[in-house]
Amino acid sequence: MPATAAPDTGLTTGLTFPRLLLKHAAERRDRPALREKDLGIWQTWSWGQSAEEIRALACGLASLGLKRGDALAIIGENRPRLYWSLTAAQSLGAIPVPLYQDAVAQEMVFVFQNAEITFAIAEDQEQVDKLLEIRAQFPALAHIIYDDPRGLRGYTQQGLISFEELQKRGREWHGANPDFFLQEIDKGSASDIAALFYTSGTTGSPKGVVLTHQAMIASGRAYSDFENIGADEELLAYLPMAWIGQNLFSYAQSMVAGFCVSCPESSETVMNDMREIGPTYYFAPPRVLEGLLTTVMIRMEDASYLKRRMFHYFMNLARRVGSRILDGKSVSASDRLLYSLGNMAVYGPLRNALGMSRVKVAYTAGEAIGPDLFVFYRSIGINLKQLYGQTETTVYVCVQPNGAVKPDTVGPPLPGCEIKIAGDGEVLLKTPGLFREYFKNAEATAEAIDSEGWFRTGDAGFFDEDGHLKIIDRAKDVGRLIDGTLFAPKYIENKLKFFPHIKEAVAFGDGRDHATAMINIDIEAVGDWAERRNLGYSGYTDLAAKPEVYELVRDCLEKVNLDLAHDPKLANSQVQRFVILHKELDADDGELTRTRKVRRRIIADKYQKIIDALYGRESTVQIDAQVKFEDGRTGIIRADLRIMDVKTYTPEQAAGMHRKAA
Amino acid sequence: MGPFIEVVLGGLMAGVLYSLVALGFVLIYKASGVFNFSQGAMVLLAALAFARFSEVMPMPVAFLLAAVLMVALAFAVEWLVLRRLVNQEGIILFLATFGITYFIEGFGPQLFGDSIYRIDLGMPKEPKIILENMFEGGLLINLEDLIAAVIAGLLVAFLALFFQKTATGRALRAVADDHQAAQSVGIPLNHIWVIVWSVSGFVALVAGMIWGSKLGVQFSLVLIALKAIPVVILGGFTSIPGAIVGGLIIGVGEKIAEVYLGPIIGGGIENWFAYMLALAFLLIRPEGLFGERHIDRV
Amino acid sequence: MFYRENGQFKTSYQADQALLPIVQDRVFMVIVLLIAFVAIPLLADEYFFRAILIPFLILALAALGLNLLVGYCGQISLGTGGFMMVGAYAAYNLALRIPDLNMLVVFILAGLITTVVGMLFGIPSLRIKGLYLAVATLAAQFFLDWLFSRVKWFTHDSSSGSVSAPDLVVFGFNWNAPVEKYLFVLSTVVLFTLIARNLTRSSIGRSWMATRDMDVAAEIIGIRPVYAKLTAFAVSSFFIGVAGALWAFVHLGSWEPLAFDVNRSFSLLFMVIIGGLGSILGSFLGAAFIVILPLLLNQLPHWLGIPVSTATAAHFESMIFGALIIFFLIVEPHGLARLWAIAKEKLRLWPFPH
Amino acid sequence: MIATGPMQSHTPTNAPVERAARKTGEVILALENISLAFGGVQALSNISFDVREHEIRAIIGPNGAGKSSMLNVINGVYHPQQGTIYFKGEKRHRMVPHKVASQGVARTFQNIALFKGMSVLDNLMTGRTLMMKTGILQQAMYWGATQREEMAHRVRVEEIIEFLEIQSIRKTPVGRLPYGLQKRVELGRALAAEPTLLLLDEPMAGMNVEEKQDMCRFVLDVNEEFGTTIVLIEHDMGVVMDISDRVVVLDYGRKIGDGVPDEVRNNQAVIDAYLGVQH
Repeated sequence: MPATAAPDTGLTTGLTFPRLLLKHAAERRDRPALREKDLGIWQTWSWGQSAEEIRALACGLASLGLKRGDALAIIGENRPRLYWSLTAAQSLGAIPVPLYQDAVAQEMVFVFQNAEITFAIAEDQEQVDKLLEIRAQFPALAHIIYDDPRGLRGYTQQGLISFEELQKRGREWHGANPDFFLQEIDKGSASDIAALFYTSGTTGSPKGVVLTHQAMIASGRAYSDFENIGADEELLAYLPMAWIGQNLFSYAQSMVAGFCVSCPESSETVMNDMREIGPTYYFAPPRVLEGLLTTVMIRMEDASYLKRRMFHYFMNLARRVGSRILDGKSVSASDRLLYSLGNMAVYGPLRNALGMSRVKVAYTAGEAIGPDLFVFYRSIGINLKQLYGQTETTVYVCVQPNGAVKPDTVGPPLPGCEIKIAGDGEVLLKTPGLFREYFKNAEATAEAIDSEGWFRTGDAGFFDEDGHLKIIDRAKDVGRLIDGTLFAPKYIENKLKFFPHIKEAVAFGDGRDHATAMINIDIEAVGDWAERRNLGYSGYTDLAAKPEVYELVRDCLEKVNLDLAHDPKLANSQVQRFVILHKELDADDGELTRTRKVRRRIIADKYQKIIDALYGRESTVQIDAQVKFEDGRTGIIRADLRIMDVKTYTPEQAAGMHRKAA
Repeated sequence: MGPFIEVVLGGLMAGVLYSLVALGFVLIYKASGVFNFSQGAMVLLAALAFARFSEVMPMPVAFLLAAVLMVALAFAVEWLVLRRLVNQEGIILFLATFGITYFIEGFGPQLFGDSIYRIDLGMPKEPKIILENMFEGGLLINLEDLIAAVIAGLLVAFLALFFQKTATGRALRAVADDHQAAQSVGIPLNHIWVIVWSVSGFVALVAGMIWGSKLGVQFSLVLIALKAIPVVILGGFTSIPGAIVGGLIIGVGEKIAEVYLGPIIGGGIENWFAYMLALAFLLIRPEGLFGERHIDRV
Repeated sequence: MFYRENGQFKTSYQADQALLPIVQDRVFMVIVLLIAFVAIPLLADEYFFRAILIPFLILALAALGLNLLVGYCGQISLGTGGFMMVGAYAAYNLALRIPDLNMLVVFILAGLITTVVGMLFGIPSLRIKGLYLAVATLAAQFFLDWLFSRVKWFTHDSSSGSVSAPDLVVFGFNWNAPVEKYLFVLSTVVLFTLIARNLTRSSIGRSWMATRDMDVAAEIIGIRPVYAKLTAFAVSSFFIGVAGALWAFVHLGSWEPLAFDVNRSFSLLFMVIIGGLGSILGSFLGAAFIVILPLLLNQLPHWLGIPVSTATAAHFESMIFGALIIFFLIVEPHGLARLWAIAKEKLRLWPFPH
Repeated sequence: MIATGPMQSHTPTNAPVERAARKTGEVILALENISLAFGGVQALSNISFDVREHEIRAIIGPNGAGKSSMLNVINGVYHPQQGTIYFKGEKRHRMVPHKVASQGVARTFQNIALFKGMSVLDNLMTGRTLMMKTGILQQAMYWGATQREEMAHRVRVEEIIEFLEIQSIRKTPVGRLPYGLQKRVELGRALAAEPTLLLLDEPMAGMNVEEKQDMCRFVLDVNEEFGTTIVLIEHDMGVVMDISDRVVVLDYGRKIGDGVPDEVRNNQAVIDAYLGVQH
């Protein structure tokens, strides 16, 4: 993949966040920079006011002794004061370290030790209590600054100071040293550390990702340029600022583009605040989008019959033509007319209820998103797109361009980002947003960035025919069939799990000549389905063995196969045989992790007999399985499990089907 | 002294009739918490029915038929109005009885005609002089009024007994004290309502006959309700003795004022005097003469 | 359905507590005002002004006044007709006895005189509550009925008992034509509606509502019951007095006390209840309902082509009116305004049911 | 969306302020030999106790012991036939409730007495009626003085809304709120009056454990943040012993115990009358 010309990365101009602040304070002094719903209304700070507040804060911190290179922890919800703290620390050349507000003290001790944090800015009593607990183990934490004084009246600990008091001292300091603030900003360089983001690795201690001003600004600028984001956007910051996704959009990009960021009143009022603000620029991980959709559907259930009919009629129409209209593709005049009718009756009100009436661009990322979910938002006219990136790349990797959005890819690389696929399928990339290193962890840094400067994402993927990157699995989980075809079990399993009737799926195929799957049905969804068909059943095992249910699941698998057939690289890993397991995979039986991730190896051992049958010729397999009952006793279930063949498709067939469907 | 006693006696006799109408209010209010503004319209309907029936059939039959009509009305009210407004606030029920009033005011005349009809109960019309030996010139008494007063008095006494002594009467009182409690001991509220509206309709019939024979059956009978309201206020909404005593006080007070105060300030004061009298009482005793006092609880 | 509230966020309390905080509502209100001030004067005919619009507006004003008392402060009044009468006769006597007094001043003074009378009859409310109070106000009604028909001074010794209002000359202009009268009344009503809205969203309105909802608790948090109740009587009477003066001067022209009898009181109470207690909009909806319904019922046999005698028509009108009142109370005891509020809520939540 | 829990329910892990160490000041309210009867029923007989500035004073006792009557006497709803009340050092004469309110006494009620037809915000705003000065004509005009006054008080009310963590319901009509939140709103209405003495009549009655914990936290925070003196009636003995400085025990209208929680806990008369009776 050839890299397009890298945009201005900031290195040449020496742009830092404090300098951007000064620029905005000069250019759009009275335009809003930050809002927070507080005391019932949206309290607003202009860029000019923000700059003043930040200066007072920076000077205050300096008066306490915060110096270039010191680390300052920031912990709390999205609050203007915490955003100012980022810039204030950066102005002094100190390193802000945003932390997750829901982490417990014990988890954070390592971070404090690793980054040698001596200053902390906390939102409220809850966070202060945690910091005091941390200080018991890490006494170097000398200064704790708190925003909300409630409950802290009686705290007499050393080094505890309120935000107001700190700013007051800062203003005095500024009065005494009027040039100090600007001089400090002048000392900064684009290659300085802008912030440290700690990623919780699945194993071992968290790693501090060092992001420079240059990297963060480059990423912010890349998105602004790509989406034509200017100073007039509205954004609601409702995810943790310690998470790069939120920080990039609500801090870095706001600083680059100069738009206003709003902070919700409390975590319970986010939906309401979202409706009020009506952001034009929006970011949500799939689980949030899924939650919203579920709420929509549940609320619709209670509507009158006619309303539900109307809703479903227009939602079907939207599914058919909505995305096409959004992408500017051709749609018949009558459909267009109907869609505009639906827009008035359903889509418009729905967008309003979701707070997305004004959304120009909405992003989702972080995990695979179900195509139905994704298409739902697009079909009602919300320009939802996927992007791809990591903390280490400041999310500066791939994003779907307007008009060419596909539910199962993450889009082509952003201008300036260079991607190559390693031999084993791993995605490697170079990007202006790349981190400098893991803080004080050269070993890990060397593992992540190879000698030629390629960053190893750990994800496996490939480019489709349109040059869009498709992420299929973690690289270490990807296997190969005997013929060498890529076999990405998680990719197949996710596709299966997007069907409401399938709760869990385990795909096999590494080192085999074809792929097979073991399915858990969703007892509620399928039970509901069965009841509506007057299909009696006594329990999970009974229902799972019904021929009708097998048919139902086979339909799902065939759809997945058709999908796989579209990709020449994956076409051979279509599932050829499957079994519906007689019991639900259970964390109590060690088959799943506590976070409901499939433990592939244990399952493979435990159900060896079934797997053998999947790769054999028989259409049934008899099994004895030990199960734990709810009361703790164990028992043996003996059952004949049916194994069913699934239709597979050639790429040509798939293409043909695709045309017909379109 | 004699003229004054005449005035008082006249007032007392008028007062008994007020009491009779007021009784209708109290019965319904006690048992269903409804301030029944349509009591006057019920008097009109009953009187109209009796007057027109008695033109074509013997009087006892006409009386019976009219009574049946009032019971039918009670059923209709219960079925169409009360049971659909259970648990609503008093003001809403009060207004609903306005609806009933308007309905009856259209329905009665439409069914029975809207001229003035006579009711002749065969009562002597001529005045009579009594107690000649006690007062100089004796006391001039209207016999018709006296008979009417006696009938009304008997009815009041009968109702009082009914409420004190019979099971149904006790049930009615239970409902008045606490709707939920009454329901929980198994008294069907709907039946109670029908009974109480029927009794009230019966009272209206008697009142309508008496007033009708005095004044003729005509639309203005409806206004009797407005006369009875201050009586109820004075006596307390929930008190049968209150209705009786209140009626007598108002009757006497009104007569005295009419005779002695009226000429001074221009006459025609009977329309408001009763109200002012009731209001004056209220300011002293906000819950009426016999009403239950309530303590503000917080 | 038509509401798109995204982006309508408030950065100040002024905006948050504006009369109509939602843009779509503001647009709707502008349309309504345009229709009232521009379209109707251009389109409506004389009958429409005289028989429907002017009575509707004046009665809506009186109902609004009554609603402040009954709906907001919880004090029932059956003396509204009497208070309108005070306004009417006060205006008559002021205009008659002080010839060059500006008509606007006449109306305002008439309102103030009614205020004094209303407060006087409101004094019992400090002692008595609910239906008992209703009866006290009924006393006012009957007393005032008597006062204005028997005391000749008020009617300037008019032999027939009927009096006539002078021409409506304001700012040197004789508001004589129906459309002019309409505009005069409309402007007055709009102004008073605004005043009512302002009062009900200020501390006085909250004091009224607190007294209505839980009088003991209201007093314990520091609301003086005397002040709350008497101001409610005062403001309500002022509105009603002005409405009475308008009813006499603009709508009737010449009148006798019968025009303001107890039936007027009752019908105003209906307007308030059917329209919706504690709702400014409800006063208008209730007034429209009570004004238009008899006209419709009157016309109904004619439209249906059924020949009926006047008496029968009157009887049926009464029956249908009574039945409709009951029907409305059963269907929506909180009045038309509640139906409106529900509809609005539904539109805001559309397509969701809740 | 209606929130039933607080935004962040957490207990300070190392709260440095110990309850016992709370500083209480001069006597702010003293009741001497109070007797109150309704008709022939003696509700309170010869009761004396005092409340010190900044303390949390609990009144406990079985049902019908006269606890609520006691509050009603303090409030001016009931007027005792005998006895004297001193408030802030001055002997109080027969006084109507709104007068008492104007001296800085606010309260909540055993059975929620919110204004059902109004929103949470408006309910809280009524708490500030005493401090609102604009006249009726100004209010009719609204714009200008009245608006400025409304805005100024709105800020204070919003601070209480934030304090009680009820932001998400500020515009909801109180009638639609669940019981526990209504209780909280009622506390808010009392706080809006910025009282020096706050009377709480069973603030935790009918609540689940979690709601009780929240309410306890609010009561303690009010006491600590605003320095408000609190008189509290409560049935939950655990709560009373935890949060109050001193406890008065009533039984059948008589005072049978008075002292710090530990004294009361060990008082035989109290144990017999109250703790022996399980509710």
